[in-house]
Amino acid sequence: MSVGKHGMVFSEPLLFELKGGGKSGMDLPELDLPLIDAAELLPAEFLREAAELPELSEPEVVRHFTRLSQWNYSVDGGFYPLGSCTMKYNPKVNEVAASIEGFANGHPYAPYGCNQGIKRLLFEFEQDLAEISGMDAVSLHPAAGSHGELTGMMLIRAYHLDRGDLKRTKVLIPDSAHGTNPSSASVCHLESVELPSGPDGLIDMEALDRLMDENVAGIMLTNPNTCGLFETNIERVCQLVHERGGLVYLDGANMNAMVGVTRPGDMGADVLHFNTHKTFSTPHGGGGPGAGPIGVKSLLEPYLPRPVLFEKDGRIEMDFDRPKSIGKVRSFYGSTGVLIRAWTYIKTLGAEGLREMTLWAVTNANYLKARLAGDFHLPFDSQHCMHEVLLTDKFQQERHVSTMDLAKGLIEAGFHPPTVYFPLVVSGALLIEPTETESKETLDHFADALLELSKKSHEELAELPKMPPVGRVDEVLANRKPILRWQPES
Amino acid sequence: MSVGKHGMVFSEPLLFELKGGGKSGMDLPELDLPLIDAAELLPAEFLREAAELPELSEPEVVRHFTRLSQWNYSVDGGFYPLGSCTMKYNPKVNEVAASIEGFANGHPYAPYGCNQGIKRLLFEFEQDLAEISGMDAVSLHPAAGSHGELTGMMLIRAYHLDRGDLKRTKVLIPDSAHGTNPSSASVCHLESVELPSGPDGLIDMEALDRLMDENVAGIMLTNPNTCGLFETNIERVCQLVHERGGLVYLDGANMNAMVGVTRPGDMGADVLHFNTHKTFSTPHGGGGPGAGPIGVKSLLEPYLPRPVLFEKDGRIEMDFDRPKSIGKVRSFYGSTGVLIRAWTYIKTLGAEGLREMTLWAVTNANYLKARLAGDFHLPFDSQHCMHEVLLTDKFQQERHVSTMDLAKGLIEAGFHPPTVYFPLVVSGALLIEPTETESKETLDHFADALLELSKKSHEELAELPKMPPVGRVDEVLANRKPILRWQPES
Amino acid sequence: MRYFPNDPQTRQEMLQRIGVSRPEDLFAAIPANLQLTSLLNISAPRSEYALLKELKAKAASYPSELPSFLGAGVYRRFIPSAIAPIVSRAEFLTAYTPYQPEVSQGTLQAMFEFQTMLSLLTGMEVANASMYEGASATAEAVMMAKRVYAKGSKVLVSAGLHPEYLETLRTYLSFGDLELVLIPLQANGQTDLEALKAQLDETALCSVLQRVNFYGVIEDASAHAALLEGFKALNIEVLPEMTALGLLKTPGELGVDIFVGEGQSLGLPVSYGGPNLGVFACKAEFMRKMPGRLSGMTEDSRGERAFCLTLSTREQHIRREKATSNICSNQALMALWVTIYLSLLGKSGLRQLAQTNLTLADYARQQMGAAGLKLRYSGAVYNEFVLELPCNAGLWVDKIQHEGLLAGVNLNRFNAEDESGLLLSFTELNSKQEIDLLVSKLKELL
Amino acid sequence: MRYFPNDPQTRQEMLQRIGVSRPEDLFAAIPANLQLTSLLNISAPRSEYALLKELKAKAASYPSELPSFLGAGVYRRFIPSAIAPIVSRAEFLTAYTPYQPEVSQGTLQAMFEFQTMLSLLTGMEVANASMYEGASATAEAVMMAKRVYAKGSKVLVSAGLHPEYLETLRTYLSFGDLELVLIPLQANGQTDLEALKAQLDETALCSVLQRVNFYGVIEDASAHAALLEGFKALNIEVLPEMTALGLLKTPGELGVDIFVGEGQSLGLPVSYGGPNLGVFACKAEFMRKMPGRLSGMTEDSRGERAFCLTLSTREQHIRREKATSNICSNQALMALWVTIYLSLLGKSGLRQLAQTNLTLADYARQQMGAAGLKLRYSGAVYNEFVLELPCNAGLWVDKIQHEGLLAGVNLNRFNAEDESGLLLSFTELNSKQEIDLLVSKLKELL
Ligand SMILES: Cc1ncc(COP(=O)(O)O)c(C=O)c1O
Ligand SMILES: Cc1ncc(COP(=O)(O)O)c(C=O)c1O
Repeated sequence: MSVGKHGMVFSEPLLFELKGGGKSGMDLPELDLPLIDAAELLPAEFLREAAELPELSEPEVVRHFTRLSQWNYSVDGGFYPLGSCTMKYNPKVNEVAASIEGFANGHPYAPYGCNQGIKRLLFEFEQDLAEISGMDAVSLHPAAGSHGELTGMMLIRAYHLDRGDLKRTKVLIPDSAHGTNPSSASVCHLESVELPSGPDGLIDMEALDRLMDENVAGIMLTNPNTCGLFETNIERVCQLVHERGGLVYLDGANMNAMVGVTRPGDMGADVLHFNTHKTFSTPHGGGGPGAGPIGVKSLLEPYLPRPVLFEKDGRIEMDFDRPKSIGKVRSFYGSTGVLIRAWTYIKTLGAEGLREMTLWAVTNANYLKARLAGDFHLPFDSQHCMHEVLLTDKFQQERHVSTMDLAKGLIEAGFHPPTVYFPLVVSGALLIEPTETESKETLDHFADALLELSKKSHEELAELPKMPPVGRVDEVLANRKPILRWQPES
Repeated sequence: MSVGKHGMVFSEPLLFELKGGGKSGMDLPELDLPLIDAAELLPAEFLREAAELPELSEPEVVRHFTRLSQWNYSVDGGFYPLGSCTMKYNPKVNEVAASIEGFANGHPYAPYGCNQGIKRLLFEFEQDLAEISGMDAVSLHPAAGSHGELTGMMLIRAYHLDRGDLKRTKVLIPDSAHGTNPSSASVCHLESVELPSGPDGLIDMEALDRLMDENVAGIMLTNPNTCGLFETNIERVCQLVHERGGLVYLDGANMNAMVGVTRPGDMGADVLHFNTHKTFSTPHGGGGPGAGPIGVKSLLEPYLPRPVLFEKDGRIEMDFDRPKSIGKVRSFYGSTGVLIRAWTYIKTLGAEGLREMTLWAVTNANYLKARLAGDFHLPFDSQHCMHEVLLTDKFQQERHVSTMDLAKGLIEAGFHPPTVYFPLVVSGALLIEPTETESKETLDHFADALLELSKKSHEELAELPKMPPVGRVDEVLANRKPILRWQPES
Repeated sequence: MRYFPNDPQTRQEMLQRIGVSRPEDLFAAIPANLQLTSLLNISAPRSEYALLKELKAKAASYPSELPSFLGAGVYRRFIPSAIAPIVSRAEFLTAYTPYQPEVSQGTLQAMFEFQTMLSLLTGMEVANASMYEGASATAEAVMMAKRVYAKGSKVLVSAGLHPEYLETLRTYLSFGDLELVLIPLQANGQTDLEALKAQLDETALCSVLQRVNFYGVIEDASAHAALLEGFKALNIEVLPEMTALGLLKTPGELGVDIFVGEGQSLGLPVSYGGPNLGVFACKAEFMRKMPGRLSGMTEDSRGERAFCLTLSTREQHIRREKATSNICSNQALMALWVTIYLSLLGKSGLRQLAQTNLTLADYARQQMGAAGLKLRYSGAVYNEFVLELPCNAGLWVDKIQHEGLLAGVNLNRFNAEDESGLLLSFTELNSKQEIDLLVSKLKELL
Repeated sequence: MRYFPNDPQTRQEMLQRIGVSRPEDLFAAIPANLQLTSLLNISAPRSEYALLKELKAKAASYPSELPSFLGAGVYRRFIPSAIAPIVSRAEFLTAYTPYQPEVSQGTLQAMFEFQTMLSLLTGMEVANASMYEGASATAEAVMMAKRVYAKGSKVLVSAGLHPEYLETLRTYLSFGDLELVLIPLQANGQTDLEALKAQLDETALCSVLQRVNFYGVIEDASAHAALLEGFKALNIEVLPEMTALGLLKTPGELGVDIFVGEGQSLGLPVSYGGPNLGVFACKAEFMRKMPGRLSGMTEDSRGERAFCLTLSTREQHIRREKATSNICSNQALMALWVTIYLSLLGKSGLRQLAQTNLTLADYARQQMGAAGLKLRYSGAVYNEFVLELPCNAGLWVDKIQHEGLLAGVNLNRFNAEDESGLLLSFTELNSKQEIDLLVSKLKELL
């Protein structure tokens, strides 16, 4: 399974380089009226020349994108242990669910009753997420994890402001945090204060004690953190923050290590986000769409984005009358199509399956850890890892072999590389997240390949990958001379 | 577009070599009854040990077959000019059509009224095929072209037998015919008599005159024939056969050169088959399913397979009461799912589009002919070719380069080879059928590649292809020592 | 027209290169009187939107949402969502016969896996890559028997064979000189083996037995096999509802020579009866007499495992009139579908599925028996049986449809004299609840 | 559980290798009091069959078959069947952000093509690879304006902006110190440019104008642009119904600085409003201030053309708190969908589509006018307009739903004082016939 082979993949020009002219690949519905020329209805100065879109037939378009697709690595095609991203198998039934006609066509402003079914589904989904996380209320609005972070931080700010506590404009963020955390904080005008990790990769309680003051709105932490470690002091952290008037935001990107085993709400988190495209198996789509529902404790409930779903007389209604709400953070009510997939996943696994999911995600990660320990540097080894294992290139660097070399070598061996050079708290990070949907057989192939690569020289690895459609790509050139669109040759 | 590149394709073990055990990749619907052990209901001697099927999870199965698929060349992935096979683009809407719930679930024995919709569709499809071919009646039963041939030959035999003409046990078949023709004739106990082609690749009228006697049930001819030529004497052929008491079977595999331009029924054919998977764009599926509807003149109508559709009081009914019918040739009523696709195609193109289809299929073939003539031997050049062009390796053989070398070279260049070594009437045939859904751009790339290959030496070509997942495959070994299934290692 | 890539100007360039001015000129070889001078009498081009609307309207006549007990050769199965996305991958869907193995290893390995899977399921030594469907495959089996035992002339066929298979077989045989002899059923619904025995002699070419017969009764296949011992007649087993092999002894164990199945029962959509899938397997000794395609394991030029079509000398494109069958295009994609279905179902799943079918049919038999309804046959069943209605089956079925049930197949369809027989089928898509509803409707008849 | 590949025995082997006896032991770092001791209060595992049945039942509450005139920011489009099979190819669907360009050229080239396509459509110099959706993208545009013009503090927003976009913008701004000033509409439905003018000074950060505004009226964008000349305030154009660009002058031509669109209107399913697609484009000079991902053209080690993510130093994973946006996962698959949609539609198709929308809306306006119904605004429209009903819009819409029409959006939803406004939208999925039916229903009100 691991050995690369050559394949049926061909080069393909840009869409705009294909010869077109005078055709369309789409037949519009018949119009039972004479088509009016826009010039008859609209002032000439409103009108444009036709946009120079390609003019291609359906077969040309289908072949073009089919060929492009064949250059991609994917979960269905192979092992994709991208740490922090939970690249688990995306069940096919989820896709069927989201494309059911009444869901795909459902208009958010349709009259009373039309959307009862989808509202009921979303309400159930909120309830399940609340139960999974131990939170009191859930909002499905945010479009992705980072949007959830932003929304959550807005809630925290709204809470403080509502209480007249105007000076809390800082937020503590561990140095191991994902880039979205400080960035989301910035968007709602909170200043990030970096919280250094301790030598064990966990939150440094002394630093926290030192930094947590009356100007701090709260803390944004990730648990398990991005080193794959459970924050063992989590309760004390929350307690301390709470005592000093702050609130706790929990980045739920790593929920795949906790569902059915432990709950952030029980730890003391006040608000958290879920990444449905990680924990709940919705496909990553080459970068999205995701969904980033948030869960909150009741103290933050009044501030949730509007509208909020509630049940009344057996029907699910929308409450728009939320005077303390931060307002909307997007149009409509969330990435519904994504949420349908996630609902389907949760209902498929059920309580038992969700716990199994977590147990075996963590087992898979620890198995890889066991296979790779010794040959790879484990920067933090005070506990079993959670759903992902963090290695570094420290041992390999002695022979000038870097994480980058290993990553490109893995590509050659037929694997997607792990997340590299993140988290930033260690040098040359390799963050490996196998997920529960990979077999031992695959893990062994991967471990074998990585162990073999780790013995190669930098010179041998520098030439890799040779097999993919392109060789190593020059990212520096791309940055220096950005070409962001095709231009017609003049 | 033509240049091969390496790709995301990996080796993959056999399904049975994946490690399984104790799992299933499918959850059956919940049973609201206690499951009874078979041993309680059935005699022990009726029962088996469980079949040793693989025990895999859904992700493993999906990945396995996804990886396998990545080793295939396909129409959506590239140019597939397989002569006699009409590898045109298979529209996506056809797939949607066939999977509509009421069609996918429709049970052939459902009570009155349930299947009116599908019956109406099939009836309309019969009418359109009759119009396209100039025949009087159509049966949709046959499962593929060859099954249509067999059914058609049965009709011819039934016709003669019904008239008490018992001695007509031979059938004339041109030497250029597809193998299914003589083979289908054999299945219904007709002896094939080979009709030699004339030097122009067409039916030799003298030979026909000589061979067409009172022991001959009829002729099975292909028009345009497999050399890509229109049988210019077709009317005289039919007339002669008819005068001597025979009937004319027309192999409609090449309808893509005739639809909307000319009609076999007008030429004198008594029965013909269609290949929906050629002319009417239904996908080839790696070898099938196809559908092989047949059209007949009224003299053969009484013998058609049962039941026959007819309209009565605005409803479509089935006539089972057909005393002269040959009976059934299969269970149920045909490859319905395939026929729905073909109906959709015909209705999409409409009368205008169907004619366009033919005009541009023939134009594309002649364009390739124009590009390749001179560098390749054209065995028959008395007319424009129809929808496909026949070349041979005669010129290349002077340098010991064979059709096989060229085919494998084309693979390396990123194309599917044409049909090779068929028809048998020429040595080293290359039968190229571009179809109307290919662009000039693609045809030019292909012609360029073939012209370049034609200049290479045998030695250079013998090593090709290098790029695909496997090198040249040893077919001789496979035949000598047939291994037709995986065996558990003992 | 959205399917045609060449625009008018490009077309002109092409015509110019060819040396004609209009595409019509390319058809000069067609006598003028044969050239159409007007458009075909076919509707004008229609948009995708309009057509899908019409198609949905047409499909809507079928009441998909009703509980259904229709079977009789085509079975309602739970079809996992994971199959269609794989089968419809363009690399499988839009390829053709793997004549060029270097660019078809996906299809070829999947075919090989299908052959293996079917061998494992049936216990037969060799399975081919597919036939059209069960009925014509049964005819092919008989024709193959003739290749194996040239002297045989009498085709013994159980009356429990699906009537449409029987009719198809008759059609195929009607142009040759084999004689078809029908072996009746006993009162319990099993084939009368005594009657069969009486026909056995050296002219007997084969005996065709549908193991779970058309009326749902499981035949005594061991006794059947024992009877054939000592005769040259080939033992041909037919099995439309192949999930029964989740429980029943394999044809391989039972000494069957040629096995024919209908692969639709292994997870294909009902789809009005087609496209379906002929399953064909036999003893290894008959391998070279077999019809249909075969994928074989071999090596490539680098010495690695590879697959290719093999034993092609049996086939029409090589052997022409002497081929073992005329089949060319077959049911490759359906075979792939079934391979994925069985891969997902797996060893334990198949067993559970079969037991589920058995359980539901047994529950229905018990309930109907208890309610005082009459079963036509007493023999053991798998998931189908015949009810003897106290009224006209056709009228009742139509009535009950309007009350929200597709109650079963009216046997009058196959036998004009049979006015009261209703063939009921129970699969994993049924439930106790549905059966209770059916029984309550049936009770109204008493 | 069908998604978990390791069987119990394999799991034991793995645990053994790890050195624990039960998977629970791996969670020792979690304080005991935080470990759940019972299962979550979530339903038991359910079969695919049961769930799909339930999902279909839930979806059935939506009357998909009814003619619909609902728009207001999410538009019913004809979606060609060719899109879904490509977008759902596992290679696109189950990949993630193309961090490793060597194994992601498909996604990267498609992103680059999307950027180009949107540049061509909008006439803007640079388009990014996607934002979440139109409303938050509008907020991002304002925040970007602040990065461009640091001194600006007053955000001028037309009252014709979609109310949900406006509310979203207010949310985003409520934690900073930018001031939002709403510019009212004139009686004809266009933004009151005089009122805007009065607000223009050096504190004006930007002017946000929805070109085909929420009430369907086309704004005079040239006059708007002219007004901004001489001020540092950025010209931000918002356009939820992007097919209008099949006819209307491009924001590029009009001197717009930042363009925000809702890509749902370019062929995405309505899907209850999500996932949708934020389109974001700007002048090249602002490129490095832009939020969101960008695919750039470069070379590989063999000197061949290749693509990779670029200008990443703007992004959160590099720049953290100083990033131009916090966006990470985005709407890549939706962008791919739109790229395919626009590729199929093409130059002439887009124009025809837009004219079709225009024609239908105009027909409706004519018919309603002739019938004596009152339009709220007189300004030119594209495919939407507001009708002034002689009754309560909410009640009428509910009533008409039962008579078989989804008659439009009741504006009361956005403004408690508005009891009679009905926003109607006309797309290529409507027809004269449907409009005639609607008009006949409306006539009953007179
Ligand atoms: C730890 C962590 N937090 C937050 C995010 C952001 O989530 P999203 O990409 O859904 O915005 C990610 C995404 O990779 C992450 O890994
Ligand atoms: C000329 C000709 N006749 C008949 C056939 C047989 O058709 P089918 O494969 O549909 O059985 C073919 C198939 O390639 C063919 O090319």
